[in-house]
Amino acid sequence: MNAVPLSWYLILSAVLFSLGVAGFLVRRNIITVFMSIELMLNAVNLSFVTFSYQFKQADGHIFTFFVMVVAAAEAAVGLAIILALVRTRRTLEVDEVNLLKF
Amino acid sequence: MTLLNLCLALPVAGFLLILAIPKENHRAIRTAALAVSLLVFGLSLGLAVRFDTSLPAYQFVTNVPWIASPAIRYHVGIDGLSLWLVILSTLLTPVGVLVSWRYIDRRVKEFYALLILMESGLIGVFVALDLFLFYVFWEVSLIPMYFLIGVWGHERRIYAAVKFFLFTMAGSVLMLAAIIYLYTQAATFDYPAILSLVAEGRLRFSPLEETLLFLGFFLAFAIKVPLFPLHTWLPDAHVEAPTAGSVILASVMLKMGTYGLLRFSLPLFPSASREHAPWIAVLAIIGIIYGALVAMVQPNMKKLVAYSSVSHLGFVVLGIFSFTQLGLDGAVYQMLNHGISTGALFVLVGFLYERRHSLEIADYGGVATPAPNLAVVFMITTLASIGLPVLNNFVGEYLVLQGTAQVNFRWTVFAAIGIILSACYMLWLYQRAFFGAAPEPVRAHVHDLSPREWSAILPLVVLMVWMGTATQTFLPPIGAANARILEHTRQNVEFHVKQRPPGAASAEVARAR
Amino acid sequence: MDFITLSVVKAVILAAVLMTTLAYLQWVERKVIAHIQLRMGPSRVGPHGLLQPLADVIKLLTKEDLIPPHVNRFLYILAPFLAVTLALMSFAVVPFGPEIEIFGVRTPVQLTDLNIGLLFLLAISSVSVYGVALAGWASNSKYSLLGGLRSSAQMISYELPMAVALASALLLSNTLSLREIVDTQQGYYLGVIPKWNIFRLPFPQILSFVVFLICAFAETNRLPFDLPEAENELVAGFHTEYSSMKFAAFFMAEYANMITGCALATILFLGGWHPLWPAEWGAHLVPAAVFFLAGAIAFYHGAHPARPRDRRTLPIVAVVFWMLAVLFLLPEVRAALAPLFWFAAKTGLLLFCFIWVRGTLPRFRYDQLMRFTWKFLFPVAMANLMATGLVVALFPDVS
Amino acid sequence: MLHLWLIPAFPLAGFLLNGLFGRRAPKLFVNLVGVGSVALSFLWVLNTLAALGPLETPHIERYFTWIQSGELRIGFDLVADRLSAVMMLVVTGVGLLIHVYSIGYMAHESGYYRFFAYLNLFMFFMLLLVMAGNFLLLFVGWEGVGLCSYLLIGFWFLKKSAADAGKKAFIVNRIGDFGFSLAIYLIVAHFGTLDFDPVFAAVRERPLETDAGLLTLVALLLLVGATGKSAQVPLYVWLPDAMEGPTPVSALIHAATMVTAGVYMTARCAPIYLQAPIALEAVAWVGAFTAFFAATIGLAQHDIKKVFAYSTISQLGYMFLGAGVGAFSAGIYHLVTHAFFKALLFLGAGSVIHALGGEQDLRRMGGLRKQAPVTFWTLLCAAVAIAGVPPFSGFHSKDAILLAAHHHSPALYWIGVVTAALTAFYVFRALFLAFFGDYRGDPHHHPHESPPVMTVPLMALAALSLAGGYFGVPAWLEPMFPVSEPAHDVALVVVSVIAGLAGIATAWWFYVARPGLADRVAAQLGGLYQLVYNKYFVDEIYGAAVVRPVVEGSEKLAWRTLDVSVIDGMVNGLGARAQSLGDVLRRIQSGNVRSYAAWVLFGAVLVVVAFGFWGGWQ
Amino acid sequence: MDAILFFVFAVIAVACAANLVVQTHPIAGALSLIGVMGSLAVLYLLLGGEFIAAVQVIVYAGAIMVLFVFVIMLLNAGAERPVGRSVVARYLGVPVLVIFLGLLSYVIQSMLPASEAVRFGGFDGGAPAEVGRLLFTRYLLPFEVTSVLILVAILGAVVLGRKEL
Repeated sequence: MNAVPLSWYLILSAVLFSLGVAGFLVRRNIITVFMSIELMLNAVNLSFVTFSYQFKQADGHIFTFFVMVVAAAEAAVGLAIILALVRTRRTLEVDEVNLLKF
Repeated sequence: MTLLNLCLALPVAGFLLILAIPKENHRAIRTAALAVSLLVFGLSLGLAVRFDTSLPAYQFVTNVPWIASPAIRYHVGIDGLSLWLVILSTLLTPVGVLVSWRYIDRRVKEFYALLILMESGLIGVFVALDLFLFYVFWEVSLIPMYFLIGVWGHERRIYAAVKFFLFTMAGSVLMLAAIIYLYTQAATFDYPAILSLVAEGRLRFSPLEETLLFLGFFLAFAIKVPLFPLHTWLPDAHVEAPTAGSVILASVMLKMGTYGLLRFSLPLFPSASREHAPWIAVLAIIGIIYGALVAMVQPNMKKLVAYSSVSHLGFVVLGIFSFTQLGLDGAVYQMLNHGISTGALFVLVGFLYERRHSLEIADYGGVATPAPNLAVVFMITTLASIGLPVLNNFVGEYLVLQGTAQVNFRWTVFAAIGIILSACYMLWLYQRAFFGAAPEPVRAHVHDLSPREWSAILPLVVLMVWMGTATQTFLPPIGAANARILEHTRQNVEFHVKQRPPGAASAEVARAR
Repeated sequence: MDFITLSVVKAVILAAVLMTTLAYLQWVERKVIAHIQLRMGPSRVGPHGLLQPLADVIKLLTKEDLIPPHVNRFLYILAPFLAVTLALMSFAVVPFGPEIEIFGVRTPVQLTDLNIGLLFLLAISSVSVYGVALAGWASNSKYSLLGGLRSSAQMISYELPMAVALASALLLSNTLSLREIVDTQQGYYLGVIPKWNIFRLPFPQILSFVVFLICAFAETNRLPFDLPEAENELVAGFHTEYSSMKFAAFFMAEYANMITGCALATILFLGGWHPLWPAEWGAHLVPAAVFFLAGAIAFYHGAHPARPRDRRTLPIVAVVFWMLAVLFLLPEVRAALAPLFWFAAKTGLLLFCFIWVRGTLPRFRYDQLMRFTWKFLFPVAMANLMATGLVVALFPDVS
Repeated sequence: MLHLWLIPAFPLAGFLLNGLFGRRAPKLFVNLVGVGSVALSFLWVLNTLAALGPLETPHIERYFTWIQSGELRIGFDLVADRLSAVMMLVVTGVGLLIHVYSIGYMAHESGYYRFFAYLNLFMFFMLLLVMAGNFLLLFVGWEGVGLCSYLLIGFWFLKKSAADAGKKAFIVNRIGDFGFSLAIYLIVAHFGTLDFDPVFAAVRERPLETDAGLLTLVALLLLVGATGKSAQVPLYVWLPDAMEGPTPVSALIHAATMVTAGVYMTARCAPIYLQAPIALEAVAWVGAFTAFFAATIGLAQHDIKKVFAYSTISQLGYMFLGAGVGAFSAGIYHLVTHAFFKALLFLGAGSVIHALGGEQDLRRMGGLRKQAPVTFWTLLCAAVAIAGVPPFSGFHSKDAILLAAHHHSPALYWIGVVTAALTAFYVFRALFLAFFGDYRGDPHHHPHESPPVMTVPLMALAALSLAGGYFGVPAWLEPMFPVSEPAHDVALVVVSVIAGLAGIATAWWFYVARPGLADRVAAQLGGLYQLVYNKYFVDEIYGAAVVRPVVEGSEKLAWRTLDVSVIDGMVNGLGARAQSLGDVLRRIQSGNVRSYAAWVLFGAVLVVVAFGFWGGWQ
Repeated sequence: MDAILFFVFAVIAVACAANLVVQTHPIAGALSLIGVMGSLAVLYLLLGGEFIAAVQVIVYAGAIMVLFVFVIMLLNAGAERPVGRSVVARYLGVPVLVIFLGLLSYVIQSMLPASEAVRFGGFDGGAPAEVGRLLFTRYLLPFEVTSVLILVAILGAVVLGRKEL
């Protein structure tokens, strides 16, 4: 056995994604939550690249690239928001940031 | 670039121009808005000059693809029906600018920008010959008005603006649905193309389909008109809107509804139109009487005028659904008349508000003493509004009722009651506001018309007399256009008749004739 | 010899050479700085302090490995090794010379030739922030933390103009493989001006070279950008709390990074191992000449010793140099080693610049530092990139 | 082309000049323009009629198309035939006199220019009305005079009662116009045109409608219009209130010209009526009832102008009676003579009021015979004319009507006779109360005779009132209204004359010979007197039965209930329901992002599980 | 070799990801995530995505995660305080997750029953030149749009980062 089937990559991707979701649900630290999202994005990227391999087209890479760009933008803005949030609310707990909830 | 495209594009350019002016420079903004709107008005007069009544087709046509898929085209053109409505829009925009000159003192830039942008939307509605384009313009004109009311209105402006928006939206989404359905059937949004398909029988609807489509369009238009039970947004919107908003709303926007009925509902769905005409006419008549009755007891001037609009527009709808040349001509003429006279009323009420800062009739009284010119102009406008001969409304109302009488005399009887009532509420308003001794606040604050105000109102007054006496300036293009619309409704009905057993057909034809 | 064995052999050689170089680079630096400051520098341990690095290593190895309380132990230990590992990883892709045949094996003087070598280097350089940052954070000391923060911000900021400057050069070379980049710079204009990217038509990359160099200073936290370890503000910055071998690891990383940076500059802008002028003009004699000259100088100083023992040591050094010179006169050896010489010479020159600058320039203030990159370097690099791109697009055939 | 259009155009020009420039212009200018324009108009009428000669056929001038829609063309057509010729003469002639009179009467008013502008405008519309060549143009004039009436009644708009009266006049007229306009719609709907000649030609071709039919409906609707404009039962209520206007206005509009428009219109539409006997009968009975009814009210009024107002209503009733019994020419004849003597009565009353400084209450007058002799004598002329004393004008016209009425139905005749007696009584009652006995008014006020500018028109009108009976109007109108002339029954004439004289005598007995008797009689009559004195409470009944229900119904039912509560309530309720639904749904949308994520996850799990069970999408 | 690499880095990735979920301290999470990203980069290489692997390290590990670490350091974020979780979540969560993952794997596996084996070098379309060509031809507009997006993000971050919002 010196090669693994394509589907294993996809399964890995799914596992990583699920772990990301789990992290998103379980963690309360807003930064960790944010990182869980990044993990999900990464998992998706893996799927893209895998599909790209499957179809022998580079398009999946392009999409991964775009996802990265979006992630970068998201990180920049998101972390800026977190900074602003901590400045005003003095907490990183997502559950404590509930002013806009009913 | 036809003249018509110029009329459409110039306001947008003006909009951008105004956006480019620094917001502190109120004077420049106002001047720019006035200049642009006057320029557009001048151009639109060119439309009237170069319009050829004898030609049976749309004129100043531009027909280019806009969106490839779905096939949406930028197809615009005017006929006698749209011609005067376009000019009405372009006339009232400078008036709106003038009346807002001192009335609007905050967010001036945004106000004028929106006002000018709205002009484009309004013109667009009247000239669009592509259903989708029509819908786009329909919404484009809606949104600035929403802001005009919501931002520059009075105390309950948010409520009124939202109500206005929701009512109109509720109708227009149905229309959009109907338009899209039409597209799925006809594979085109192009109105003349669809019309010819319908006329040639290549596009056929089952009675249920046609009824639903008709109702989809009708509801959007009926809300905009507004027809009787759907009218309650109008008083609120008017009361809360700034003067220019009220003027445009009453004078032009309401016409979008009646225009739509005439342009789209009738020719596209002739059988359904005729089938539903009776209850629509009844609603229109209820609107006439009901609007007048309610107007009579309003303590607020703008509300009064708003309800009077409900009444007046009832005549228009009645005329449209009379399916007679006279009725249609009268309806269109009445649209213009209402635009002029009710627009003038709102302008004048705005003048009063600028002086006394109240819309309650009870706060006035004896205005004729300190402001005789204002009183005279108001009187003329009042008389026009109640349909005195020699002034404009009379002609429209007469033609509408005459057309109705040819179809159903009972309708005429009830509708004519509205004319009695119009005298009641308008004269009562006039008496309470202008006659009697002037109380102290009125004497202190109310002064006579300034040159700016004269320039805003005088054209309207002149038009009232002109349209009341020299109707042949306006009627021939309208008549020609209406004749074509009527022809369409007959063609279609006859086609449908052919598909049915002979017994039913003769009755149908008899009804159509 | 199969691929893996070859790689292992090459890696061992590289590691040995590199370690020595790193150790002696420090010695050179101390010496040069000392001379700039009119001192002697290390001179007690061995002749001219030549054994000083060895002594330092022994000292650092034998020092008590102190772990302060309240630190995050895992990260505290991880950080220096992360730093040094990453720094050394870079050398895996650096081509020191052309393909040579040695003991019957044809192989490039390079551990591996990735077709994305440059990207690899960039990736390593961008990840190398972590060492410093984590060290600063894990130490649980405010000086360290501030130093760590400063350094990560600084490194991220300077990475941008650096990458952009690299990209301009790439536009001319049109490949990401470092070896191929060097290959494209072969040849001479008019037979004399080398086709290095710094001189390359249609758009000589002098600006980006300067930008790259400045960024390299910042990336390695060297003066005048050594804010993270500004000793008069932060004691010693991110490595305040480190001692013994972990401390040494940071130093190794710093020097390794310096070398990487200089090597990269050489590869990208200075034509790698290609000689300064054509062989017809005697380029092949240059190494011998240089070593001969060095030997002569050493001999001269031996003859006129400043200290008594110089009389013994310097002639030995001179003899070594002369032997080297003779070695380079042998055609077979020269063919294999001349490119290495040129590469080392260029890199060494740049390294000297590093040291020179350290001895000359004062330190920036932190806000000046940031402003400099964002408001000056980055726009300049950007403009240069655009200009390059435009010119390359307009004159694709000129090169 | 005789330029008929100049006749209405002169007053219109006067209106525009005075209206636009009058405020700042000197009085002389206003006078010249105001009176001059009417004078020019009058002269042009004379000129035209002289040119037209006997007018065997109508002279029609078509100017421009006013409205053209489909087949229907409505032109600006003016017509001069025998009927309109009479009307033109009356309108411009009497109008001219009243204009002249107004110069004196209105001399001290602030809105002087406005008054003349309105009067000129009225002349324009009135002339348009009588010269119109089609129904719609007639309607234009019809509405226009209503407008002017409104403006002039409300001339003193600072007074609430004046403004109210103006409004009332307009609205009541509108109700009448409602009927008229419906008639127009019917005409067009069935005849396709509004020009008089084609319509009447078509009407004549239709069979006589013994049962109610189209023409009956048209005629009745026209009658509704006429009752509005000519103040007939049930729409007469505005006219007494209209006395709030300046007296010349009452004379010109509410006595001589405008209110007779209904009669004119009825006469104009005679072909229609003649085909619809039921409608004609209705006209007769409305006229007769109005004549009697208004006369009874006139008996008990104290305001001199109100007396004459009810008298006007009563006399208009006479004219309708005349028309209704088929004697259109008699009706028009009475219209003409009535214009003379009623204008005179009003102008005289105005003169009295002028003399007393604005006093209108008969109870505060008396003994003015000496202070204002010209007024007295001219008023006396008018009184004898209206009382039907031979050989003055009223006698001729009224007798013609009564004869025709008797010919038609004796009952109508007797009503007419009683009315004639009542008329004579109340007119002379007013005369006696004002001019005989002692002065009962403000002792500090000294009554004085009016200036010549007022008295000269009075004298002119007096002459006309006396001699008006010899103008031969019926003969002139003969070709238009061919009526079988009933035998000149002397007995009938004597009866009516005696009735008139009896009325005069009773008035003399009550108010000159035995002052105080009237009050005693009134007291004895009690309820009946109160009923008459309060005008049969008609205004109150209308108020309670029509106005209040409409206004309050509109306010409470239509607006507050239907509009605000039901429709808006439904709309707002819809909104509120949507909101409360949202309130419920919102609980799922807790705002907790991770709970959303959990839901998403849940959905995703479901999808995966579903795939697991059903094996994907192959 | 391919399989070994895959398993090594897949295990690292999963372990790091699990660590991210389990760790309460954000910096540990961040390092775990870096680990995941690094492993993924290697897997990308295996899948022929050279360019994307490098970018993965440069952008994700080198920029984004540095930003995270930076912020964590700046805020000196501490570990989460443990709160009473429901017993169900604590004891059922992991088994359910595992079962779900198993199911998921089964579904994927069953949907791609005969997927080809991944071999290093089996796909060479991920070279920078190829990716660049696509980016500047077929995906030019999205590419430009992302640049605008980045610009907007920069502005947003600058605005949000100001002292007083």
